[in-house]
Amino acid sequence: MWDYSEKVLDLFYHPKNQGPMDPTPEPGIRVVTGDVGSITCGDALRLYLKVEEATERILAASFQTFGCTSAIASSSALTELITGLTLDQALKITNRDIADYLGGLPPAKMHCSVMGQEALEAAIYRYRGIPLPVHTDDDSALICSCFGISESKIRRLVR
Amino acid sequence: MIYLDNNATTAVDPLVLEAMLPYLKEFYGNPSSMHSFGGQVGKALSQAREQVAALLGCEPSEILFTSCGSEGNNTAIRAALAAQPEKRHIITTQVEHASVLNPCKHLEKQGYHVTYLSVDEQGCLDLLELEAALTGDTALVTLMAANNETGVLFPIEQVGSLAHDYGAIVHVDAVQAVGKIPLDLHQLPVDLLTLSGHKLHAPKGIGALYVRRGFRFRPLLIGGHQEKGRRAGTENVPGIVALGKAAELAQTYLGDPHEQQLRDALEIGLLQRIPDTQVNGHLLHRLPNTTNLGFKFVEGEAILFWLNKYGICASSGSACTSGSLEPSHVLRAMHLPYTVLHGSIRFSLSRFTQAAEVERVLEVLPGIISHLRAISPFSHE
Amino acid sequence: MIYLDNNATTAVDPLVLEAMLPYLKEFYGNPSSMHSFGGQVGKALSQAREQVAALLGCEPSEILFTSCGSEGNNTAIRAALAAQPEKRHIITTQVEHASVLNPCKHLEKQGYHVTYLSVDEQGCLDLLELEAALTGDTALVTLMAANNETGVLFPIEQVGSLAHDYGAIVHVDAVQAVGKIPLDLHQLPVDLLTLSGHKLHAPKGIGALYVRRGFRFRPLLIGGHQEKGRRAGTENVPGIVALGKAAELAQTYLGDPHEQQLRDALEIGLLQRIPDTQVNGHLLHRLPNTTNLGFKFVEGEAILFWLNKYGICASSGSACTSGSLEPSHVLRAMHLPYTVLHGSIRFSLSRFTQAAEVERVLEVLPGIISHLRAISPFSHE
Ligand SMILES: Cc1ncc(COP(=O)(O)O)c(C=O)c1O
Ligand SMILES: Cc1ncc(COP(=O)(O)O)c(C=O)c1O
Ligand code: FES
Ligand code: FES
Repeated sequence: MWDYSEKVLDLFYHPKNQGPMDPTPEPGIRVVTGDVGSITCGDALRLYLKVEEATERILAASFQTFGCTSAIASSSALTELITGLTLDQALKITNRDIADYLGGLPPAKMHCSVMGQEALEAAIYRYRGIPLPVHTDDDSALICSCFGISESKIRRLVR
Repeated sequence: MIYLDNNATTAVDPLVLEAMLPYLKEFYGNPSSMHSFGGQVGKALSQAREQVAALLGCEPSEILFTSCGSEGNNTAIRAALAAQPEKRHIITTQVEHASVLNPCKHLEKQGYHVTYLSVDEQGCLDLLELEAALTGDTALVTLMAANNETGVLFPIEQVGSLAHDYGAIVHVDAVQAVGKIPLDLHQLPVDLLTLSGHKLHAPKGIGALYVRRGFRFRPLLIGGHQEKGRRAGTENVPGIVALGKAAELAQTYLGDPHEQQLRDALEIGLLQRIPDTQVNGHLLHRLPNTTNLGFKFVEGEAILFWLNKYGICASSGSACTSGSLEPSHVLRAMHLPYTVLHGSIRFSLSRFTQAAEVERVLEVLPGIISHLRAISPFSHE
Repeated sequence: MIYLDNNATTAVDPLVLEAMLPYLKEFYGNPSSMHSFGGQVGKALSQAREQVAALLGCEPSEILFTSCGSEGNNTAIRAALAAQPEKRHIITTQVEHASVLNPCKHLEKQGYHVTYLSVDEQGCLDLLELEAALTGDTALVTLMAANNETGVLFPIEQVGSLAHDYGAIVHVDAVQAVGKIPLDLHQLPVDLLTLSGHKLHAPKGIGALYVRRGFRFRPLLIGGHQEKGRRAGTENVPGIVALGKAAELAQTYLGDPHEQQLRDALEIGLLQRIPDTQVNGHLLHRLPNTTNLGFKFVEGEAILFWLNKYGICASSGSACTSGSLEPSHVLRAMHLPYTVLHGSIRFSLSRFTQAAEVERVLEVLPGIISHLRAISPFSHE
């Protein structure tokens, strides 16, 4: 049994900001999504950001996650962490910050918080129209032990 | 607490505890000792050996006691290879327990050639594939009687006969089968068979290995003369007495429809209440106590944590790989779709499971799955 | 019943039983499982590991649990050889337990060269002989901390230092020493150390192996991830909890002079009352609970049967070789005269031994010996 912190369990059982975001356009506001992972590797996260165009401030964030306890808690934690930040500020959030916010994660579960950081990056890059940086296989091996080299390829194909 | 994880381990039956307690208290003698205090303990061992033999339909002298199923499997594999040292081929399946698969992988490094038989989407073997793999060089066919994750049964009798035709030794990992389905070693073409006490309401730390009479056995643990020189180490007397009693009790419960009725009620109830759900494993060739259900679009650990909140114990994958992050090798071998692979949960019942417990799962699980699906990015696609 | 056979096995301390019972009853979860019912069992294992580590003066992570001393010894010997596979020489002694000697004999058949160090008439090692035997090819020095038959202690610290000077791995069979004399693995130059629960008032079926941090360990039992991959098999939770408690208790009794006082009273009392009697083994370098006495001109089994008639349990030779008719290999290695060899009896005490029990032996044994001598053809020569 994983030794999860109270905060992880709390956000897992009572996630904040769960579910898709209403895409109806509002003036001066854009909704973007960032996707990482796939059902193949057992975890995936879709992050929704509601951004005020004038200030590049994140007015709201929500998530949908397919994954384990810590993946769900990390996603929820991420949405709490970034709400109110500008995109530049949000880009500085790392998976460490997410893990710290959660009161720590078991070492074998650290990669579940990386997904949050990646999805955030993906959403912001999409907002700015920048192509997503390609993660090398070395990176993904570091990121998650269940993403073997071949699986990270599958993952990109599926994506 | 609602315990539906009996394939991981079982509660010690109170009658088993009662039988073993005197050997944790006043009868602590060493059965090898030269005094009647030790001697009376030796008699308890003989009785336990008879009880286990009776459950398996073999001779007491064909039973040796081990410390667990993993020791039994490791020992059996080594003994089989030592008995036919010139042969270099092993046949097993892709869905064995780690205590068979890992020794096999290890042996590959030592120059053995290992065939891992595939299974179909229902977890069943193809006997033609087995027959094609068998050669005169096959030292050992080792396979499980029942799968720990899906409960799927392998056709031991046919496999054993085929293997014997080619002169191979047959080892069966019956850790999940013993006590749940009848086994008759008088009839079965099996040379070695493993069981583990804690899967049949004996405590952890005791197991047994059946070694067919006349088999040229080579021990794994060498030292003193215990177990007729087949397993060194002072005997775990309380554990052995407990295993004997557990075997006796298991025999009286064999054929009792209780477990299967509840399992079926659970399975059908969940299938009815939760859409996009499937049973993993063959519906008929299966242990009566096990159901493995795939809930699409959600992840197993998340389901388990929710169940845990309601005091319900179940499992995803086998207990000893759940520390790792990989989806179950058993379900992968069955080529289940990814949507199912990560969201499969095993419920395993015992004779102590009650109807009200099954009811409770039927009450809470639908809500858990729909909650998790609501936050999953896939279920809406 | 007067139990003076504690080197064969010991009674489970009632406090140990009390500590383990919940794990034979309500806390039956599998520590590998993904529910808090299993998780809480995992915490009990951690505590037990700390308790055992505290007794030995090592880190909890350096302890792995086994099923008995024999498994520990077998595992340690294999692991040591696997860590230095190019070396082909083993050093041990002539007086080791069968679970060390038999693996060594077995390895000789596999091309290893084994030196069996001799002992003198007091059962002591000659360090010069050890030094002469050590070479750069010596993979392993395996020896016992305390002899099970005589209680004689080997100088582990000096042996370990010498062996390390030559790059050999040091394994100590401390099955008889742990709990009876202090051991501090922070200080001792030892890589692997075996203990067995049932010798220190834990039940049969549980043991532990110390593996020095950083040692490249190779497991004997392979399979699941239990014990960090160092010993496959569902953990014997009640046994482990019991061993932890037993270790904790042993620590509180270490240094208590009770056992040694009674042992000395027994030994001196018998020497005074029975002529032609000698102590086998060094008088000082010895476990505090053991005395091995040679009664000339009579035969050990006959003495034991008489003692048994009076409800007194003792032993001749070690428990697991006493089924054989050979005189003890330990006493033979000490080159004891034949008159003594066959008539030697081991009394081994515990913290539960009472003065009145010793008194009773002093009362009945002189009569037994003189009766047997009266019918012996040798005593009149
Ligand atoms: C010195 C020594 N080593 C090893 C053992 C083996 O221990 P076990 O019987 O627990 O396997 C014993 C006791 O039988 C012993 O006295
Ligand atoms: C099929 C199968 N074989 C072997 C084992 C190993 O048994 P043990 O945990 O007693 O070593 C298990 C259970 O863990 C099992 O389910
Ligand atoms: S998302 Fe947590 S294990 Fe992969
Ligand atoms: S006289 Fe009986 S064993 Fe030798």
